[in-house]
Formats: sequence, C-alpha cells, structure tokens
Amino acid sequence: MSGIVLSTVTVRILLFGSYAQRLGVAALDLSLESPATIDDALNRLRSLPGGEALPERPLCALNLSQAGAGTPLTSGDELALLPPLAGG
Amino acid sequence: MSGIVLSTVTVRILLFGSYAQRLGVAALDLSLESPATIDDALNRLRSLPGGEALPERPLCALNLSQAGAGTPLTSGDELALLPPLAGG
Amino acid sequence: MYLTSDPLDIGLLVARVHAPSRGGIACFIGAVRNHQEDREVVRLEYSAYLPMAEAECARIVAEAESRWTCAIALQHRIGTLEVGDTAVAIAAASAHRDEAFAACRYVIEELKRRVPIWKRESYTDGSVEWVGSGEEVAKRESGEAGRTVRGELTSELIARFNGEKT
Amino acid sequence: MYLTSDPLDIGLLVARVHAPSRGGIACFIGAVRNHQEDREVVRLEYSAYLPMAEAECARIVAEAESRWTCAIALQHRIGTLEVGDTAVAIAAASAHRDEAFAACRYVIEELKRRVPIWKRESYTDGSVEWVGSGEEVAKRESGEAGRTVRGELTSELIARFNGEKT
Repeated sequence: MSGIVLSTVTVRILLFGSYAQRLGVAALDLSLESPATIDDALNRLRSLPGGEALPERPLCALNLSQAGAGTPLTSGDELALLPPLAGG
Repeated sequence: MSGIVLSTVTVRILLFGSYAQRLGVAALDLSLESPATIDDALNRLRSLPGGEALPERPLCALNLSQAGAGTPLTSGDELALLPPLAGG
Repeated sequence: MYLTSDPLDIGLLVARVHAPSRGGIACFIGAVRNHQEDREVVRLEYSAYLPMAEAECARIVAEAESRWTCAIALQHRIGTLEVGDTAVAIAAASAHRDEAFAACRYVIEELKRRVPIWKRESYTDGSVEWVGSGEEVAKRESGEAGRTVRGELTSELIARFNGEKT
Repeated sequence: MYLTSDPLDIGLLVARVHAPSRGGIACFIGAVRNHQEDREVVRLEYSAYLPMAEAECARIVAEAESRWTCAIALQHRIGTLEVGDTAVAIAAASAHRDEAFAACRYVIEELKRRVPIWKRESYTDGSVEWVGSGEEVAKRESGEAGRTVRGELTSELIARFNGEKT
C-alpha cells in the first residue's frame, strides 16, 4: 500500500545461431525496470547461464529493424540478437 | 612454248551477312595472278556487281584466323569476309 | 516468399523475370561447397529470422529494381542442405547486360551483408561450426552438439514466436 | 558444339559446370528483345561462319577457364529466333563468386567482340536490317528481301563449304 510501484517493460527476446546455442534457448520473455534500453536487456541476458559469452555490441533488431544499444524498449517489443550473418 | 606461263592461285571466298546479300553470293572461287595478297582478292571482289559497296578494310579471316590485307594467298586457302560481328 | 525450404530452380527464377523488353539476364547461384578453407564440409543447415529476412530481401530487391530498371527474382533456401545443393539463386533481367550484371551483383552482396540468415556447417571430422562466429561450437567426440537449445531453431518455431505477439 | 539451332536451357549449362568444389555460379542469358533502339523487332535470324565461330568460342572459354580457375559452359543459337527466345547462354562456376562473375562477363564481352556471328532483324514496319551494318538492306514494301543470295546462308551450306576443301 505504502510501497513504490515500479513499472516494468516486458519484451520478447529472440536468439539465433550461436547465441541460441550458447544460452540454450531460442526465445524468452524478459521483464525490465522502466525505463529500459536495449543495453539494459543485453546486460540482463549476460547474467544468464551462457550469456557471458555474448559480445560487447551484438547486432540487434528491434521489431524487425536494426537498432542501436541506446534504443528505448516498450512492452511488447521483439528484440532479436543477431550473430554474424552468414547467408548466401 | 616461247610465251611466259603466269601461275595463278585459286582461293575459296566466303561471304557472310550483309556482304553476301550485297554481292548476291555466299561463296565463290577466285583465281588470281601469283603472287597475290588478301588485298588483291578484295580488289577483284570490288569489281563484281555489288562489290563496290565493300568497305575499304573489311575484317578478313584466312583459314579461320583473322588476317591483315597484306597477307599472301596460297591455292586452296579459304578467305572469309566478315561484316561487323553481331553475336550475343 | 524469398526464403524457402524447397529446392531452388534457376530456370523458374529466370522465367519469372524474363519479358520481351528485357534482353539481358544475369544470374547467380550459390551452391554448397565441399570445403570451407581447409576443412571438408559434409552438410550444412541454414536458419533465419524469417520475418526480418523476408522484409530485408524485399528492400534489397526494391533497391536494385529501382536503381537499374530491372526485374529481380531471389530465393534463399533454409533447412538442411547437402554438398552441391543450391543455397541461393538470383536472376536479374534488364534491357541491357550492364544493368543486369550490376543488379545481380548488388543483390548477392547486400544479401550477405544485411539478411539475417545463419549457417551451421558439419565437417568430415565430426565438428560443427556456426560460420562467422569464429569458434567451433561442438565436437561430436565430446558428446552431443554442445548445449541443447530448448526450442528447435526451425522456421516453424520462429514463425510461431512471431505469431505469438499480439 | 558451342553453336546450335536447338533452344537453349540455362539449367543444362549450370548442371554441366557445377561440381562439389565450386560454390559460385554466374550466368548470363541474352534473349531476343522486342525493340532495337526505337524500332519494334518481330524476329531475327542468326548466322555464323561455323568452323571459325566454334574455334573462337573454344579459345575464349579456354582463356576464361585458365585465368579465373573456373568451368565455363557456353552456347549460342543460330537460325530464326522469336522475341523472348534465348540467343546466348553462359554459365561460369568457380570456388568463389568474384571469379565466377568476372569469367562470365569476360565470355560474353569477348564473344561479342570476336566470334563471327551475324544477326538480321525483322521489324514490325516490314524492314529488315543486318545489325551493325549501319544500313537497312531490304524493305518488304519494295519487293522481296533485297538481292537474292545464291546459296542460302544456312549452317548446312557453310559446313558444306568447309567440307568441300581438300
């Protein structure tokens, strides 16, 4: 009743290729204290088992478009971590 | 017995594309006074009906390889006059 | 759909871009090679972030079509491929060959640079590597293929992830 | 045989050069366009100095294969072609795409420059022109297609010329 209500943003994280293999998961939901940026999500992922191997600045896509580490997150966002591309 | 015997070279002439159409023939045998060059053959062809339209220096192939106007001719040679190429 | 798990056929792509006004068609086919640097490849698996890959392919195709006044057909295969299989096929048709070659080259270079597709190669020595990761992620000798991923990295799953969003 | 009167199939050429060690295949298809500058083309006829054209194609292919370490398949069609028909098809396969593109481009440029092939275009206005000759050689309105050539310029005839030599 008298406590402070912290609002949170919940985002969907997608992992691919070697990142998915290292963390052992291809998708997860992450709740972060608001306001939150891509960097905040990355720091949380690094604390998970296997997450320490994520690079300093992985390529990220927010809702299907590439986005920088400082980009703010909104609940319902889809944040994908993209290992080095190898199509073709 | 006492006259001078002029030797001749007889070459096969092949005409293609617009040249064949202008001269109205695709192949003919030409006898030239020996020694003869490609230029001599070209001059004779220019005296034929339609031959006046041949260019100054048409592309020529002697026995399947490109050859210059001064190249000497031998009996049995195949001399082809090649209009501007248009393959591809 | 630019990404497909069906075998690719360059003839079909050519037929799609061919038109009476287009005299030059340049194509590129990327096939699975039996070697990667000095290692012998036995097979590989392509996976993709499907909705983003589709959107990025569409952007690349639109860029090339507008820059060189041409028509582009592009397909990239996902799933397991054997040596010799076609991984990517591109056909670019224009009135003249300069434009067709330039557009075709642009599409394959941009695809490699921008489209979220990953390749896991299996080698004859039993090792497996995510190409471009700079590290070998699993050796068959040391048990199974590394950490097990909860949720297979299949196109179905990724599509489902995307479908789950409301 | 590099020259043929049969329809061309790029898929067959690709199959001929494809091999497990070759990951990049660049192709070029030249098709009959419905326009040449501002005139509408209805059909065209390719003729060739066959034995020389075969020899020159073989030289070009050998040059490209040795310079870029690749395998080349090349076919050029002769005879009557309609708009949309494939006139020339090239497939160049190499370990990597840079070499494949360079070799493919080299073959089409050298073919145009060196191989004795001629093209007679027929236009919708009834006129006919030997491409590259710089002049219109016949109008349908002014009777038949100009002077009649004694001896058709067919591949059979040219082959016979060559066979006649002893």
